[in-house]
Amino acid sequence: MAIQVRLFASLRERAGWSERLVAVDGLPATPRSLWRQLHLSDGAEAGTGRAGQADALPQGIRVAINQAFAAPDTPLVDGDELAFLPPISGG
Amino acid sequence: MAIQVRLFASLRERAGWSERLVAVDGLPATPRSLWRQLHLSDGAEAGTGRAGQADALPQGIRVAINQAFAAPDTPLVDGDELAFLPPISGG
Amino acid sequence: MTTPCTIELLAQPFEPLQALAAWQRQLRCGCEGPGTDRGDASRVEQACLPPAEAHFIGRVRATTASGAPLEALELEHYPGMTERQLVQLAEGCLQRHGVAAALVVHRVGRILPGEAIVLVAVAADRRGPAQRCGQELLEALKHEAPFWKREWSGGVGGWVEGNTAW
Amino acid sequence: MTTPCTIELLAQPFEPLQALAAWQRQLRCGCEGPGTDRGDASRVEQACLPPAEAHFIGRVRATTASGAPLEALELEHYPGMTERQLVQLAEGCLQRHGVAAALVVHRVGRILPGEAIVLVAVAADRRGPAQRCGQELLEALKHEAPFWKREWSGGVGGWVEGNTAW
Repeated sequence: MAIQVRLFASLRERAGWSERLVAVDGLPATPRSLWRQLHLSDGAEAGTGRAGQADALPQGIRVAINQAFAAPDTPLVDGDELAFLPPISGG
Repeated sequence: MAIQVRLFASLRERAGWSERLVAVDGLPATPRSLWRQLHLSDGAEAGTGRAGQADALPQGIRVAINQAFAAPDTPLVDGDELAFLPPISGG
Repeated sequence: MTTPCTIELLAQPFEPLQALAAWQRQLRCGCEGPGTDRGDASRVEQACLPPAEAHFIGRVRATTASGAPLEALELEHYPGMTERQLVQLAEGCLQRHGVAAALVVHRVGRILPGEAIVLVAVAADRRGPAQRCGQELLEALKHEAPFWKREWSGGVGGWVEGNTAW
Repeated sequence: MTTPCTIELLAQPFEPLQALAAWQRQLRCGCEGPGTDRGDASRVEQACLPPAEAHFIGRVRATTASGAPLEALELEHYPGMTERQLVQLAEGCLQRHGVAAALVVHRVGRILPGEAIVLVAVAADRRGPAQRCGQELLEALKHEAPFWKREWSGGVGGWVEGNTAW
């Protein structure tokens, strides 16, 4: 199945891309598994030094599926738009 | 000594006057004693039926001396402007 | 420099957004130093408005407290003391919350349903103090500034004792 | 009838008092019934504005969080989700507080010091719900609507993580 992945703000800049169509083979795919698969922790300052935590979804990062907040372990389905959101600072 | 007494809103209407220069003989004069002297409880619905309370300054009434809130037992001096204020309803 | 507290008692209807615009112009004026560059003036003025502004507008309801159609509200005050109290309440509130400026506009006399009766505005460096000071100042003037409301309905006037709950 | 929640994301500077005036016109329009008497129209419109209105305006500071001079703020958002979230937050807030109408105007893109970045307005039957709903909605959008601020200072941009304290 194919998932449209979007990154914003500091996450987008760190990864060097903002939007990507990702093909997923193994099931079940979740935001957490895609974060690992895409190595989105690479370049992050925190957590990279500790074994086993290098690819964990960091605490401050929130997930949206089809433009609504969702839990990191929500099963994804084909065609979903998945976004990883760094800490919000509006208003 | 002479005290300028002012009444507002429902108090003014009940008494039938808004401003009066009152000569005070006995000392010490206070807002409480002037309230009695001027029979300002006359016509009030509450408290009039009970002996000894007929001339007491009712709870909701506030006192201003020279346009600043003051306690009902503040000694008055010649030339003071004394006002009795019914419950406030602004804004 | 502008005074941090602006108090206005008005016997005529006023438009709250126009009063706010005039107040903002006044706040901006206080910031213009002699060294202001001509070409950059509008930007300097803009930057001088504090980062947080909280407003409240109160308007006269169409009905009395008991639900009858309201013809008009009559607002009595104590000329001199009312202004003095409003200044004291505003200055105390500003100091307690560390706020930059406050505006209070209050109607007196006869006021029709839908007309604005009170406007409170506070400008501050942060949103919390602006909002808290605005609320506190509104409650303070409702309970501590000598104003008395009379509701006119069916040709009969009745004094309002006390305020509606927050 | 007008929608109770009005949400606007703007890529250009806006004047908060003009936005409030437009919103008030919209609120008044919702009240004009077909039976409105021509001669009495202006008074009917006036009476239709709710008795209590609370506003908040936030403007861009002249300095960064660390105190350096700010050149500009850059505001990124998630087109589609941000609007959707703002509508949900506003509608939830309106229902919880039993409030008549709400307006949220929020800038996106590049914003200069002194420019308005956010406007929240609430119209209600009473002052308490208007003020409480306005505060709650402002906090909600600061923490629950996908916006990200980047401060530009000395030609360098730094992402702001989290909000200032209330």
